[in-house]
Amino acid sequence: MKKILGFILTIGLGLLIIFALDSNSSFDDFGFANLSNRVSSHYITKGSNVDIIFGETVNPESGPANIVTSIVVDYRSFDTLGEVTVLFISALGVSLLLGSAVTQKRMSLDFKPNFMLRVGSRALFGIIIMTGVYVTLHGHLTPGGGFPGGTMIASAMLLLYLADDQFRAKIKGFKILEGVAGSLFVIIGLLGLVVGTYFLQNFLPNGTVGDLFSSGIIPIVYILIGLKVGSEISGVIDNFLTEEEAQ
Amino acid sequence: MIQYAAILLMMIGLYGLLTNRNVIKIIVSLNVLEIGLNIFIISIGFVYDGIAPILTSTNNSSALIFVDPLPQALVLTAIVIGVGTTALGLAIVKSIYSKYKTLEIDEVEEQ
Amino acid sequence: MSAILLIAIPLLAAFLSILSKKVAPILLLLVGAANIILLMFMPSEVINIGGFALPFGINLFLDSYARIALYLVNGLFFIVTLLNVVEYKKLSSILLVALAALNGLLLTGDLFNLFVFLEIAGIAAYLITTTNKKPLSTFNYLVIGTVGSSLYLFGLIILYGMFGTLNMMDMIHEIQTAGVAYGSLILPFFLMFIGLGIEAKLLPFNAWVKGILKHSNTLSGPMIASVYAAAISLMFGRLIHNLFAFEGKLLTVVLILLVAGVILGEAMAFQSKKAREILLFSSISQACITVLLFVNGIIVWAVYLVIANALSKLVLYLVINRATKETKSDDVDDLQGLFANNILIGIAFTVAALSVMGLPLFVGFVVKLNYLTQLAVAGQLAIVGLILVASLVEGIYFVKLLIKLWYSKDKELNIKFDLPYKAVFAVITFLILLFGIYASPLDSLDNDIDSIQDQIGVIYHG
Amino acid sequence: MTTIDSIMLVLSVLLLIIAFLAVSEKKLIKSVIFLSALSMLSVVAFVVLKAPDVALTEAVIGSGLVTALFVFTLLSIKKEEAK
Repeated sequence: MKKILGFILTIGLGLLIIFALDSNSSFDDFGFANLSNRVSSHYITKGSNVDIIFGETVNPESGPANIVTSIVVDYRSFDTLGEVTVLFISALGVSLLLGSAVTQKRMSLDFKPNFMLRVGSRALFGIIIMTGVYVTLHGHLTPGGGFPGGTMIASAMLLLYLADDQFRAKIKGFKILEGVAGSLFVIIGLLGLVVGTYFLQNFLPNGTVGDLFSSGIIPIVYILIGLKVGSEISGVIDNFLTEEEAQ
Repeated sequence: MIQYAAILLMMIGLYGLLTNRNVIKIIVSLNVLEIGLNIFIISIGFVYDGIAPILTSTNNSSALIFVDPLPQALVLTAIVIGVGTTALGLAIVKSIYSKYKTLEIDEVEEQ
Repeated sequence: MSAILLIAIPLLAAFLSILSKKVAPILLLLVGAANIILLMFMPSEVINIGGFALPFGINLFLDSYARIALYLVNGLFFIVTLLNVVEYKKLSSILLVALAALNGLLLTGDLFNLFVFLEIAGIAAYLITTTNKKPLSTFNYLVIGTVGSSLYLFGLIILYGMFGTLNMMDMIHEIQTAGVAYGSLILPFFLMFIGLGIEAKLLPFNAWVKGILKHSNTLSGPMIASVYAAAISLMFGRLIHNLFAFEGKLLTVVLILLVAGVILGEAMAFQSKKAREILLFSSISQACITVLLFVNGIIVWAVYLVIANALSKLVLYLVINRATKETKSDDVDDLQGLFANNILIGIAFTVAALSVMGLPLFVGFVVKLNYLTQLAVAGQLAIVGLILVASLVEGIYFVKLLIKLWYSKDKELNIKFDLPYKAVFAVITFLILLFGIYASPLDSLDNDIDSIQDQIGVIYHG
Repeated sequence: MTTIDSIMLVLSVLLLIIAFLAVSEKKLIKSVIFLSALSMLSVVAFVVLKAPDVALTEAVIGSGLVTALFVFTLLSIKKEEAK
């Protein structure tokens, strides 16, 4: 009874919101977003009146051919710093909550991995890592970037964890990588303040739109993010797959 | 179309939060709410006949209509924040279980 | 000296601090002190990040309002960490991130960036409350906090769909110039109000507070009830004053919610027998009064109310939580006679409590007198009456609490407070008394708190 | 009704059904699997809405990592229960 009431209530609320949005004349209808009224039009044209042509335009306001990347790591890079911090602090919290016991061992998964699985997973490990690195490196040209790339690297670690009951990565090394990559991100930001005038300013030349070596600090930042996210999530996975030593 | 579904998806997540008393189910409901919100944010920027906001050798910045890239950037942030809270929530669930040996909120007496 | 350093330095220190566990607490204290000192050398300005023109990049906004808030939050944060750093070494990195996030909340001029900082501050708060060893209340806090920030984001995205911008100043400018009927703004504003109201402990949405503060310790109690409460109220106040500008039906609904919050909070505190519960319900009703003042546009006195409350709550929570650490129970009866052997602590506690009640000689009185006068001038006589009744109830239970803590019939409690505690209490008591007696600097500061509105004028109209 | 409209209609209905199943399913592991399916469907929705970046991220993080974390949590709880 309580459930039915709750269902009717929440769905009613949803319908109310839908009607309110429908009757709101300044809220763009679905599928007819008016980009010229939004700040996004600036992001697409990169603030210039001339056409940005892939492979030809040199040194636009923001380098990446992938406009989403140019927003994420250039126009709104401060948000991304915050995003990295969210992941950092939740990984820290997970290790505080789960990894604080003195003696820890791997959680056994209750099945015997056979030879094929062990060898196959090692082979796949390389392929997944390569995909992750590719996605990270090409974040400013194609869909992807540091966050999915880093998570792919971490899921390669996950594969090793799943395929081998005894496997444990060296978490200490991950911690160092995580700390160094995060610090470098902030230091690059501060470098912008010193070299240029603004925090997180893109102080390197943007190059030609569409080149792999283009858009200044953005690929560097994405590599750092990839390393940081990869090591953080590997740490989280390790924390979830270990348990206290049974007494 | 899909915008309305996204709002209703959020409401289903809210309904799950209100009616479920199991901590894992509550986190599942929270994730449903977040997925609904993410689809809603993306749907704000959708344009019929628009293309994905990536410049390629055939698409120049003025030649075609792109969909709005800004909501996509926001959702990227929202997804990562969501996974952060989910991981933390699950870690707390584990510590709830190791302390009280149950996942039902009603069976825990924390006074 | 750019205000970005207030966020960048704690973040850098947080990332570095995980490399060495020994250095982390030292870094925490150093950065906390450095922030306060650096703040003195920062000019008031709009800081663009990444070097993009205003609505396109993210900007920070340091005006005198943000400056007051930053001094308060950084100062209190430093005091709380100083007292707890030895005991909670493990949390050093988390506290550094929390500091960065709170500074970010107060500085940012971008509404989505605000959401990001809200989440970081929230996650840091969940982790700080794990020291209570009550995982279920932390879990509740996490779920409710996440729903709150999701609602805020939902409202914000609707605003983006309407006005196509995320920058606070640009948004206010658009709303003023676009001539949109207020009716179509009700939904996004209400969603954002609820979302932030959850974080700011407004009554209908604060199911998390009870579990957290009831079991708090010397770190989590002052941190959540004083530092976080001050930061979030001040950030909320800025949004309410500049962006929401409630009117019409929405104003009525919001006012009813807030007044109900004040009364229910006091009533629940009146009923309670536990010291920490009394404090937490009292702080709920104080949070509601603060937001009420912001909604009515009494900015200056709302800010002073936040400051006075933050100082008093810091003392109250520190005393009670330090005492309950030894007695293991916060029943008022178990704490009887706490001050019989600790005269100085007793005086500090009494001054703080009387200041919250708003008796003469203390800063709380000056603040209360002024905001009630201004509310009366604004014609909100019903609210004035209700706040007076609430204050009366508050007076009764605080006096009851104080009497019990001062006098005991049979037993004597012997709890030693360390020197740092005593020093902190002495300083805060002195401040409360100073501003209570010598109130003219407060009066003359009236209307000195400039708002974003002026800045918008400068940017868009030259 | 154009093709994209009908795709979206089908997608919306599927999303709502799976979401409802995820929140109302009694068995925890099933609920988690439904959540994973919902996440996968939302990836399709992101692709339909022309957001490849988001689709990639959601596919890797949302439906891959989050599901793994859920399953690990359930696994360790089950092992502790068996003790």
